[in-house]
Amino acid sequence: MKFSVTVTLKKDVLDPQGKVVQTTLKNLGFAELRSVRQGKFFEVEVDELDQRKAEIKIKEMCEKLLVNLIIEDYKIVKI
Amino acid sequence: MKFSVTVTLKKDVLDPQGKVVQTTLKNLGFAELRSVRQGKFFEVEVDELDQRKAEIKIKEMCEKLLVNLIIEDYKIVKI
Amino acid sequence: MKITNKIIENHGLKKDEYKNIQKFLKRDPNILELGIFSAMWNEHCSYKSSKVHLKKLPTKGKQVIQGPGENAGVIDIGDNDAIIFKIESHNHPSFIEPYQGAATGVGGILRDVFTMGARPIALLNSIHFGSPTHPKTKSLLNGVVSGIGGYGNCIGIPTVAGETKFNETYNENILVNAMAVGHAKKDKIFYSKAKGINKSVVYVGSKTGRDGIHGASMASAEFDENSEEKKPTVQVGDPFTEKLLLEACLELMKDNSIISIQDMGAAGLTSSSVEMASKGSLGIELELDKVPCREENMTPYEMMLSESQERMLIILEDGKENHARKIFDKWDLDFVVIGRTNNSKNLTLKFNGKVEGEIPIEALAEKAPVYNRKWIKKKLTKNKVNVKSLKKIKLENALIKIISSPNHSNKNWVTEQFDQMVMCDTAQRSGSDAAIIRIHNKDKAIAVSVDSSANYCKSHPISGGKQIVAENWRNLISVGAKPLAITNCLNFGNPENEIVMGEFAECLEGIREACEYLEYPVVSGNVSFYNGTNKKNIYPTPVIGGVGLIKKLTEPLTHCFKNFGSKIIIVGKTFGHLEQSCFLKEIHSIIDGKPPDINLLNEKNNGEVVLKLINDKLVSSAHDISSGGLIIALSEMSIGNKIGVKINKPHNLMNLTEYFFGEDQGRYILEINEENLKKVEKILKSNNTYYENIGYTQENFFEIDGEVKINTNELFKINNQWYNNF
Amino acid sequence: MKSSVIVFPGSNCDRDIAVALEKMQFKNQMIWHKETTLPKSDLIVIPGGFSYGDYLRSGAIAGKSSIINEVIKAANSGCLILGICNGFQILTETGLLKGTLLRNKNLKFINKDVYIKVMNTASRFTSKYQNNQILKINIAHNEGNYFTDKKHREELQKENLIAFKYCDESGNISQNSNPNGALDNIAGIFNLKKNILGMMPHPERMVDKFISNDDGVNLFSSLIN
Ligand SMILES: Nc1ncnc2c1ncn2[C@@H]1O[C@H](COP(=O)(O)OP(=O)(O)O)[C@@H](O)[C@H]1O
Ligand SMILES: [Mg+2]
Repeated sequence: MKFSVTVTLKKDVLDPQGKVVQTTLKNLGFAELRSVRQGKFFEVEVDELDQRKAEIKIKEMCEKLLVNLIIEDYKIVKI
Repeated sequence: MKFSVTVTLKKDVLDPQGKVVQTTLKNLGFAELRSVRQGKFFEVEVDELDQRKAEIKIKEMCEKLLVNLIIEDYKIVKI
Repeated sequence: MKITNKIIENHGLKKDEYKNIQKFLKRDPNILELGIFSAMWNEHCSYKSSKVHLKKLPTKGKQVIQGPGENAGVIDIGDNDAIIFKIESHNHPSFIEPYQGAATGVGGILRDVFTMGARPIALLNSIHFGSPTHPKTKSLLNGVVSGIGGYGNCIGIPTVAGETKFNETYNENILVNAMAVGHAKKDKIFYSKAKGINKSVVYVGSKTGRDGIHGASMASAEFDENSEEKKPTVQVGDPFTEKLLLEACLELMKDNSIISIQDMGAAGLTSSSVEMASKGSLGIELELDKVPCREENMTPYEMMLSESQERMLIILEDGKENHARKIFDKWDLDFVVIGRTNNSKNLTLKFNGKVEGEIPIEALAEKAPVYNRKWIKKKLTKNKVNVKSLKKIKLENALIKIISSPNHSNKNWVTEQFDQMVMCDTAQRSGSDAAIIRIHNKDKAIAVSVDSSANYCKSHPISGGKQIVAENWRNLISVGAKPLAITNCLNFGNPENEIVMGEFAECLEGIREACEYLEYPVVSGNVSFYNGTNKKNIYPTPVIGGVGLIKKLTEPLTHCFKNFGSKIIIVGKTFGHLEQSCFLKEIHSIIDGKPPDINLLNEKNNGEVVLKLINDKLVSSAHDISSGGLIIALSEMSIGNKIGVKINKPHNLMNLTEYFFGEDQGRYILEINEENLKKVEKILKSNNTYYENIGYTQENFFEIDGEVKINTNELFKINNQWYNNF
Repeated sequence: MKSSVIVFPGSNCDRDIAVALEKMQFKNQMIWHKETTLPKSDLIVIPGGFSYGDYLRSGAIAGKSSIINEVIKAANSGCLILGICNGFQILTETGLLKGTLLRNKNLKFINKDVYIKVMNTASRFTSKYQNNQILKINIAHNEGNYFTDKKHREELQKENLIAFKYCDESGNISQNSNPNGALDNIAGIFNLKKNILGMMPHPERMVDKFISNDDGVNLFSSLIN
């Protein structure tokens, strides 16, 4: 069973990377751009047939390793 | 209109980061883990009401800046 | 909002302190004012528990241009060159978020140095972790090291020296101290004292966000089970913006536009504006609507207390706004006039045209509370360890065990993550007693080193205090530099605890004595209290950062043996003091007894003679003897170039363990070419310096008469393996 | 010879390379990235550092700057271009050099002296070296793990476009002497016309015996001829 995990900076946390990407896109002429936030993406595959159980496992992986809970939020989606 | 862009390494490109994450998770006792691939995630918001047009713009952003086409693939999803 | 007792307590203010606030204001404060008082009156900003002791430190000397009290200390190295340096702690943030905590620690100390007009030329750090087997240690070490590197590498300033130590006492409270060293022209140094009224107060750098609100108060409180909740106050660093800020400030500093300048460090906009006004005996009025904000709907309270990084406050000469603005535009940084100086001697804060807060500057600065806290003298143990009663261990096995231990293993794993070479003036990188940085375009250089000895300070704070100054002094001497001045970072437990306060007072007494005797003044520093968890305080851990001068840099002197067949001599007398030694701790788990005595007279004499020998080019390599004693120092000298030694047993009847592992102070090992030996001995004798010929260098084997014989390749391997499993 | 060093926000080896160039008698100019034209020069250097903080991908943002178009024009008309470290990363982002630089295989920043072997002396950058000469040279990067596709890999071999490979002290090229995981131990490559060199190691750090050694000197003296 495959899941996508997206990890983004919490709202109040400085995102220097997103800021630079945003200005560069603007400079490249993308006037309609409103905002960019950058984060991490993981594609995680587990040997587990029960979706609920799998999700619990992945949540655990996030909290234990993949995500820095102090500055990041995350979202798990089945794919 | 908001879109998520996920950028992942192409299949034939070595993903040392993903590999390290994978072994670390295994070492942490996640036996059911089959694989992890790591990538980038962007949340892009544009001032454009026509979804098709917005998608074209975002595709352009990807090809011009966000993605290194030599080694990376990407996927755009409306959110 | 009504100010309740709960709110007062949450701001870390005591009842008496609150009463004083009411007295100064002649009314109740509002929440904004309360926040400002709490930020300025906490331990971190006010030095309320340490002030009375810090005053005793020697801070003067003909080499000193600026002692403590400014953003950093300044010393004179001749030819209109000045060195500006300081050390600072970032312990609590680094424990919560190791990468960002360490990174912003580096960023903060760099701003202290370039705000005075210096181009930073070197970074150092002192990092202390808990036991290597403690579950948190590995990730903390990883995070801290990559955070230090991440910031320094990106901004392009070499990280050249430091220390990495492990001890259970830091299990729940690691130490991350960062030191920055910069170079400026002596006649182009910038200070924080405001001058003149109706001058523009300018905000430059990054935008203000909600990060780190109350960071300074966090650094002034102990951790408890709830510290997890305090997490969102962690700041995130942006070394890229700091690089721009550095270049922009240095560009603006080329002419006479700046009256005064101050970085926004702990307590951000609050402490920077108050400090500038207080030093100049002026008032300052800020229009907070103008503060560049990163987030929507930020309140005056949040703006004044935010600890967003990479920001500065500047007071400009009349008519210089446009010129200055152009420079900051060029570097894509915010530049906003947010206020003016006046002669009200008040801090006045306006928001949407309304006065939201008004506080006499004096109440925030000079009149901040000062405590002469109770302290008790350390009871010293008289316990002597009887070596004969210890379980027997072969010298060779003890040596192997120590040089493969976490504290004595080679630190390449750490230092290879730091760019040590950028700027192309690093003549000696990490790995020796001190790093050497050439002054750009000149043939002189400075040497820098940081040192601490928490075990010594714990068991006998006065000796410990003396010892770290002396060891730091020795490390500079060992690379041929004349020690000039120090900065110090005083990491201690809870000052409200009388024992901790005693450790503090007595360590400082030791530091004072050594600095005075060695004419090695303190020019800057930082105090970090409340290191500990749930009433368990860390060992007292003062850290000394020293700077010395090499007038004419030729080949830098390293501690690695250079040739086969050289003579090896020890300068300084070996008594065999084992209590508090690395040997007893690592091999026998004994942490009893008092540390070795410091004889400052010998210390000074030995150091000065060694420096003379080095300057006369009579020495091929030099190394001070510190933790681990003679045998460990010798092995470190062997490992570098894989050159072995043949060492005699001592002539007298001293016990071998005591002789080789004793940690008597004031000693150096020198490698001397046969043909220089006579000259060297003559100089040592004419200076009444005790020395011993102990053997010579040889190929292939590290050898002590009948006791130890290890191949140098093997020795190298043993010393280099610990971090591989990390 | 005239040289220009392009300075991006976040470049930090710009002064270092300028010092080296001047020491080797180049007449050097620093060019701020917002300039729209380049002065006539024989050599353009893109220095090391962290342009734009290495955000997004190292070199990616600088690769989109306006001055880069001028560099591309100059390159196409045969001007010599040298990209060191972040400069190499920028050159791959612009497409002037093929391939890309991934994160070091140990996922850590690496700063140390390593050995590299000169693989081709038939270029304007390397003519003063001996074939197979071993240099001791400093590296300092997070992303130095060179990668390229199969086709280009074959081209690199066939056209002899590999300038330097990581090796050990005695010249062995193996995984043990590969600090960052680079494909085929590649430390530096030329473009097809060999007027562009991109390399991860820092030759400008090796021009002064008091600081390190002078193994980098011949790169600059090759150019000055
Ligand atoms: N965190 C660090 N950062 C930079 N250099 C370090 C660090 N830790 C250790 N080192 C370097 O490793 C060497 C050995 O450190 P240490 O044993 O503390 O030396 P000493 O006993 O001479 O003070 C020194 O050159 C020191 O600068
Ligand atoms: Mg030493």
